[in-house]
Amino acid sequence: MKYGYYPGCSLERNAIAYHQSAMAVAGPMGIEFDELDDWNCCGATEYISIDLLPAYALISRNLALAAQQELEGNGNQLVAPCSACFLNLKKADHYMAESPELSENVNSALAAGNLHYEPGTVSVRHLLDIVVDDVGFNAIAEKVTNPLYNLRIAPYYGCMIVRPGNMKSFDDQEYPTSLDELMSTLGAEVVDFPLKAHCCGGHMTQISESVALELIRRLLKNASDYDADMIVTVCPMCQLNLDAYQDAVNKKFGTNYNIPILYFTQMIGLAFGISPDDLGFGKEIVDAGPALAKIGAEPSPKAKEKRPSKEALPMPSMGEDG
Amino acid sequence: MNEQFEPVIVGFLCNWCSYRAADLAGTARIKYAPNMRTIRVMCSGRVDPQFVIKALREGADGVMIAGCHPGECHYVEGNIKTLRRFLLLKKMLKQLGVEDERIQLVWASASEGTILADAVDRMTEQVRELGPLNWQNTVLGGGNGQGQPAPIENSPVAEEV
Amino acid sequence: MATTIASARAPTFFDEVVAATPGTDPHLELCLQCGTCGGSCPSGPDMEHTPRALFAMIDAGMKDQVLSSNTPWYCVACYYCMVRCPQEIHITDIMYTLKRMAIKEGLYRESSASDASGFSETFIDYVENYGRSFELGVATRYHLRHHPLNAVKMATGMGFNMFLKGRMDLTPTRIKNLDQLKAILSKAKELGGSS
Amino acid sequence: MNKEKVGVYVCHCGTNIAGVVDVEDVATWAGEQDNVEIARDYKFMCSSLGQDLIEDDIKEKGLTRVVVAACSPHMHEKTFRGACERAGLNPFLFEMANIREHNSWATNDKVAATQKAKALVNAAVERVVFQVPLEKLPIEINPNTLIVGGGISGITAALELADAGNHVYLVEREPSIGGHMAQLDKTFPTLDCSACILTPKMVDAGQHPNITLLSYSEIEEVDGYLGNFTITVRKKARCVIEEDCTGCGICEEKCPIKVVDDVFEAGLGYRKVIYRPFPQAVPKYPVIDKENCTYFLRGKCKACQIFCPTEAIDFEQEDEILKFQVGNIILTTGFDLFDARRIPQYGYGRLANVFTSLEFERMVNAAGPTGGNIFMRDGVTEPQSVAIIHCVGSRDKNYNEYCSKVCCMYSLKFAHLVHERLPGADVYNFYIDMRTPGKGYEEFYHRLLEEGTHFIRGRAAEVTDAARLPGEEGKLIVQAEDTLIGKQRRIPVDMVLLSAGIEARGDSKEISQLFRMGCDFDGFFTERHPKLDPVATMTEGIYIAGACQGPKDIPDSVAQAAAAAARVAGLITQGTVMMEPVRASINEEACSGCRICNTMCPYNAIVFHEDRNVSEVITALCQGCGTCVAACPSGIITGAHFTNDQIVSEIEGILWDVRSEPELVPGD
Repeated sequence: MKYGYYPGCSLERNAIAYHQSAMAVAGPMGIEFDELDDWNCCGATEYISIDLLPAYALISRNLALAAQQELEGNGNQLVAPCSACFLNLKKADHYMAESPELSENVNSALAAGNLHYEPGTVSVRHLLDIVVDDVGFNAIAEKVTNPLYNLRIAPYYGCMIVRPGNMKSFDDQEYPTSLDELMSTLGAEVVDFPLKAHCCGGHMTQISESVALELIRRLLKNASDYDADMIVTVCPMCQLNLDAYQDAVNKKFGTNYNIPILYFTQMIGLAFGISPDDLGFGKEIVDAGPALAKIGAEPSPKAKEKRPSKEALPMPSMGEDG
Repeated sequence: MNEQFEPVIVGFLCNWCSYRAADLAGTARIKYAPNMRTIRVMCSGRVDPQFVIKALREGADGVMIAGCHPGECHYVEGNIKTLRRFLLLKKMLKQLGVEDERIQLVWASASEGTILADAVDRMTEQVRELGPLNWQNTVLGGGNGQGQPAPIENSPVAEEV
Repeated sequence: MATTIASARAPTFFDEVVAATPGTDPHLELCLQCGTCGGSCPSGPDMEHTPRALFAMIDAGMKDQVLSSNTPWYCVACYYCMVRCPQEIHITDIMYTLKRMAIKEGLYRESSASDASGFSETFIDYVENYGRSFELGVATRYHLRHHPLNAVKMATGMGFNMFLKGRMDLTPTRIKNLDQLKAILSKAKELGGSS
Repeated sequence: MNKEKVGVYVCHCGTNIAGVVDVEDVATWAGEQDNVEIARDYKFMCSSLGQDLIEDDIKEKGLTRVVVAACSPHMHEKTFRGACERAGLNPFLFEMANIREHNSWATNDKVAATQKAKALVNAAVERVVFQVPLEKLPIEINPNTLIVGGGISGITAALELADAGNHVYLVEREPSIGGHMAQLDKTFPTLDCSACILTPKMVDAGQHPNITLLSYSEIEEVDGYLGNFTITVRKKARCVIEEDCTGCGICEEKCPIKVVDDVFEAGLGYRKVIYRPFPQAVPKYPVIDKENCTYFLRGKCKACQIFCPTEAIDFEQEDEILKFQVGNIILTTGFDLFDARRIPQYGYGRLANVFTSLEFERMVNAAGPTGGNIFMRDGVTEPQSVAIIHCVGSRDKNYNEYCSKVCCMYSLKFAHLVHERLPGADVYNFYIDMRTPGKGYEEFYHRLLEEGTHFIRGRAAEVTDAARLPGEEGKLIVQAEDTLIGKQRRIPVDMVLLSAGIEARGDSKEISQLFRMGCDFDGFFTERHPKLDPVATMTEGIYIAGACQGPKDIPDSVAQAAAAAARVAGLITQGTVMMEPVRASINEEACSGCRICNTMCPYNAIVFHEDRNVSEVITALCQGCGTCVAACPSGIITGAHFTNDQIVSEIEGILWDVRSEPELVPGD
């Protein structure tokens, strides 16, 4: 499977581990990435706050390039590992398709660079989406040589990968489960993490640190309340906030959280038996070493369903329809 | 009224939904283009393609067929039959040089007076844009070979559904 | 003719907000004032007005109060409100619109998040001059400009760690065809982007 | 064509028409048209004087046709047909031109309106000369009635009809009648015990000599039309011989298998595999749930059979197919509760102590799984604080846009029951708007205010167990904006109740197709008129009552059910009804036997005679839509009162002012 690849600014430096691990696991999963030539920043959540049209033009340059460079075989599918980039690209395409006026303006701007973009030409997808939907759990299970037994993982999706509501999403927008399933496919114990799709604080770390630190604290607290050994993320911004600011949280709230924050691609690589160095381990600020040491050769004995007392009322069935 | 062209539109309204919608539009004193002249049929399914052609050749500039929403037909699915027929009829008339806008199918329930009124306004404007139909030249004159009225004789449209 | 008289009257603040929001109709007029947005918002407790309250104010034409509120700046774009809104209002998009308007009207300076836009602006400088960006460089420069003390904190604390881990650059890479990007952006601005 | 004598009457309707249309001009103009004997305009044609005008002209001038240009035929067609009839003219030789609703009320353009009025009048004149005398069709009404659904609506309608001496077939899908009301504990706002007021009615229905109760049965087929429907019912095998069963309940006692009861106990309790949904079930006979019965799964056990004192257990029993005739049908199929699992942020199914309204009804019910105690999911702990969330799945475009109407009131009832059974417990109601229209309803709300319920005006955003602050540990936290103070609040509670909305039955679309009647986008059955006829449907002889027509509480359902019964009783006493003779008929001589019309007819009213190779319309089944008429390639199907001649001449007439040179029109 061949895809266009849009790393996004973060993956060049701060999230280099994400980039490395994504590249490392691509091969084994039968994925081929074609990095978009001369891509530019998506504007994150900032550009759109200042100026609408330039913001959309900025994003659309990438879409236009992707459509132009249509690397044969990638079926004009552009993969973004960063949730913010993913949302920006997807949303620009969506809104241009919805509003001919917007599309027209954006295109007359692009024309200044001899570019043009026809909404709908490029289908923008998140890295997690192609891993779970195109590669699939079975194919991944087959490749697992070093299952992540005994490791309690809190899967963390953040916001922008499954929202907003006015666009089709590849997973539930309130309570996604694809990453959960992926992690248990790798042999890990998955924590049913209530805040899995809540906010990491985004850029609030810059605008109002106190607000941001509270949001980060909630996630760390909840994860440790559920005795997670680590939090696994799908977005550089989430990783950065939870990892780099964990120290600040501890200082501010007098806590002593020590939860490593890793990328899902790093975990896949680990389970595939790829050397940690090739997966960017060690780049995380909260050392993942101790947690990884917990990985056992045997799956931890299933804490067997303690049968409810005979007084207990039955729980609602969560059938398919649920 | 100024000198602009006032199209004449014949409207076939089904007795249960759209005719009552038109009644409601009146009762609610919604003002809309006086260009549509209504003919009541029990069901939009009663509208024989011949009626549409008849109206056009008799001097109407456009024809509107209005019925209950799909699934709400008083006669279960008459309107679905209408829809199928309508699409074929439209295709055929196009070959004869009659523009799409001149024959329109509208769903309006008994409570949707505004929807019907808006539809009439919209259609009136569209047909006014197109100008008079003038069947004689457009069809009999300007027909394009396959466009001879011959096939119309016993509404093949109906046969095909 | 069955037309509404809305088109007749001069555009209100409400109309401006709707018009400046991209995509299809954001459905702002449908707000039930149910508070699902304010209840869902992660930074809701720190907002001067909940989104719901802000919408009522927009409808009431309280332009200055709305545009000088810190609410849009505290939006973290998590989109929970947008997913849960029973009326399918494009809330997050409207927050972006309000930021743009606040900047245009210079009213954001009134708000307690007065320097929030500063971050966005610093960010944009990078994007416009390099074609790429990176949170940390932006952060440092932004802090140097707005709260020097934080900058020091960053340089020594968290920022320093990042640097050690090789996760922090001082300048981003520059794209090859920067001129093309610049041309596109200036054209976009010229096209009255600022709305 | 021999000349007809048409009388044209143009109504002023005060200024309603005359204010916009130049009625005098129209009348004079009409007088000059072909076939028109006399044309008049008059202030109010519908007045007795106006009608006299018509009657006199018919008698004195020997009019053979009458046209009235006035309001909509739906308004006064009947009136004027009456006038014609009184003067000895067949009412179907009358035609109406709608120059009010469709003209004078729809525009201010006097010129255009007058022109249009002439067109409409002319159309009517040219049409009416082609109209022919018709006789209304008498239809015999079979005195038996089918009622589908044995909830409170169905029971009410059945008893109303049966007490009036009519026979009723009451068909219920579940093993017992009673419906949702049987599951409730108290009813708002009077707090009557639901069972106490319902069970007597259930017993009456079960024992009534005029009611054939078919429980555990489903409708398979519906054929026919008003007055004479043929119904096919599948009576599912109970595996219990009703004649022999005494309802002693020993089988239930001895059955070793227990399963969760998702129907009557709403999943909160268990039932045996051979069971009666509840002790007061009507009929009293149990049923065996084959999916879970050890005998049916593994061929052994038979405990019930072994212990049954009257040998009433019959594992070999098979479904029965019953056929019977009825004249009318009342649908009272009720509602489904909104599935709260569809809203993940409320945590139902994931967070143990989140309950749905129906679960709570069972919980507070003395006969329910907790014997009426309010317990958390562990079945022993009493909650110290309870949150009640309104509008779950209602007033939300993501689920159902409509208001479910009953939730505010039952949420208040829940709050009251918590106060009553757990004095000292805190109760929080999260609402968008408090909707309490109804006798004694607002007063009930005030009573709850007195009882100290905390009302928070704000739709709950989420329910979570993710604690942020010490006070939240181990609790469920309901997060919402308190819109009255404009601040976000997090309320830690022990138990959350979701006031789920009312939805149409999952299979209501199939049901509406089965009975050939309308059903709206939400799946609720469509009434004939939203204001003036909320009990009839667009299909003659089929009526609706209760929540299957839209969200409704008990009093409304009962009232509607009684109304439907009264409508049916009316038809039964009439014995026969006269139907519009608007029907299709096939000229067999000309029929080519192509059979296109057979597939066209939505009522299967057209039969094909292989022997003669022709199709025939069964007049009694035909509803007169005319689809077949339009479809007939050789144009030999006649739609009475809407014949090709009539419509074609109407088209010509309506285009009088723009007609090009008349030419032969193919096909007519």
